[in-house]
Amino acid sequence: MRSLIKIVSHIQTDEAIRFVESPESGGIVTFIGTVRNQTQGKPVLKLFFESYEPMALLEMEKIARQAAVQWNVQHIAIIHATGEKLPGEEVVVIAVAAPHRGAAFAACQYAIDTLKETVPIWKREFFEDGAVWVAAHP
Amino acid sequence: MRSLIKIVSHIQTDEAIRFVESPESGGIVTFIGTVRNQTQGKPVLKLFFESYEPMALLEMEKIARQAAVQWNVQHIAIIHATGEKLPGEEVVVIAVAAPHRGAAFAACQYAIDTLKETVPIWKREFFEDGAVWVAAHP
Amino acid sequence: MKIMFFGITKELAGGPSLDVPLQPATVGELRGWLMERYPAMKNLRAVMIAVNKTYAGDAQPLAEGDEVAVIPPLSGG
Amino acid sequence: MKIMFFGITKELAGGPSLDVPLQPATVGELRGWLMERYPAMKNLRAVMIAVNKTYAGDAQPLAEGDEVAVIPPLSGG
Repeated sequence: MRSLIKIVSHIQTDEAIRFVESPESGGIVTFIGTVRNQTQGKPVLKLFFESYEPMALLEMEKIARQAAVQWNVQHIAIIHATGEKLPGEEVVVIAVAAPHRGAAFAACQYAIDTLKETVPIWKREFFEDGAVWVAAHP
Repeated sequence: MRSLIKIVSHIQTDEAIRFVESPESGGIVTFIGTVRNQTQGKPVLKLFFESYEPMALLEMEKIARQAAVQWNVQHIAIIHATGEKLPGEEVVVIAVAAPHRGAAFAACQYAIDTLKETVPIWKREFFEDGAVWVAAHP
Repeated sequence: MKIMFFGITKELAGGPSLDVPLQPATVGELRGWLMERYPAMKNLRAVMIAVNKTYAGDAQPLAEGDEVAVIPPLSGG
Repeated sequence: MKIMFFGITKELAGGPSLDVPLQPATVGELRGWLMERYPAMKNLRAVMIAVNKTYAGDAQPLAEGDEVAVIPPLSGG
């Protein structure tokens, strides 16, 4: 298995796809997360992402290893952006190549679901009337 | 909903992703099918894809409409290649944008599963010792 | 009535299209005529018939001017 | 012992890191000290502690030189 795990200031979707493509695998599933222009109807001006980078990279590597073991994933790329992001900009891309497409779908969904639960990255949402750290409070 | 439905001689993955991206949607799931370099251990030299194009486009549009109705898909692109394709080359790309990522995963998997079952496209596999129309015989 | 062939059926029929001498009344009748004329088509996993770009059951009537296509097992994607 | 803060805890602590005057014996002891010093952290949905870049339970012992981070609720992706 090849894996590409990165935290960057600007996402290149294509880099993730090219990394996992190979003549040995027949199917690639990707998830791309972008900044939405509203949250529950309230316009979002921008987001700011902060990470605890060395730990975030380790947790992303754990996700890649688990995907390889559980779904026989051949190659996986997990790239997350940090810093300021405007609506429409890409925040995260995950690309998974596997011999069977069902496995590629399952592994890609596992990867994004788990990333949101375990990878130390935080998002601050900026509105016209202020800003909040997302999900911080109950 | 915007939909992009095409049969082309050369796939541009990026075109499908850019088409479905928008500040209104937060998640994009894509499936990319590429030519494998072997089938059950036998080296594949190349593939040839043929379509009944006007009907194939109609069936692809049905898939897009069903995805919109069933999973609230915002935008969808379904692009299939025809003609000669070498190992590693892209054959099909499906990109789906939806408000919730679970829906985007489900709709994208539905789209590729259904494409394989209903869209009139045929694949001929070329080996060193001959060629076969895939799945033609029991 | 003219019918179109694709994929392996194009090879078995020796070309992309054919003028059927009689006008079959239904899809089933056309299917019977095809299987008699091209017995090798019986060995295929399945053969569907599309009428005016839509899959059609054997009971469907055929009219002159219908766009009829012979659809061997699919393998796109 | 030095601890790092991220996200909203960085704001509540008034900076990215802090020297804890006493050496807490366990993660739980550190947590208690933090909640006393920064009561607003009690209002967060959850606060996890990572030791040497791994999530740690309250029972885990702490040693001098450990890399300790305060992890407020995650919101990546």
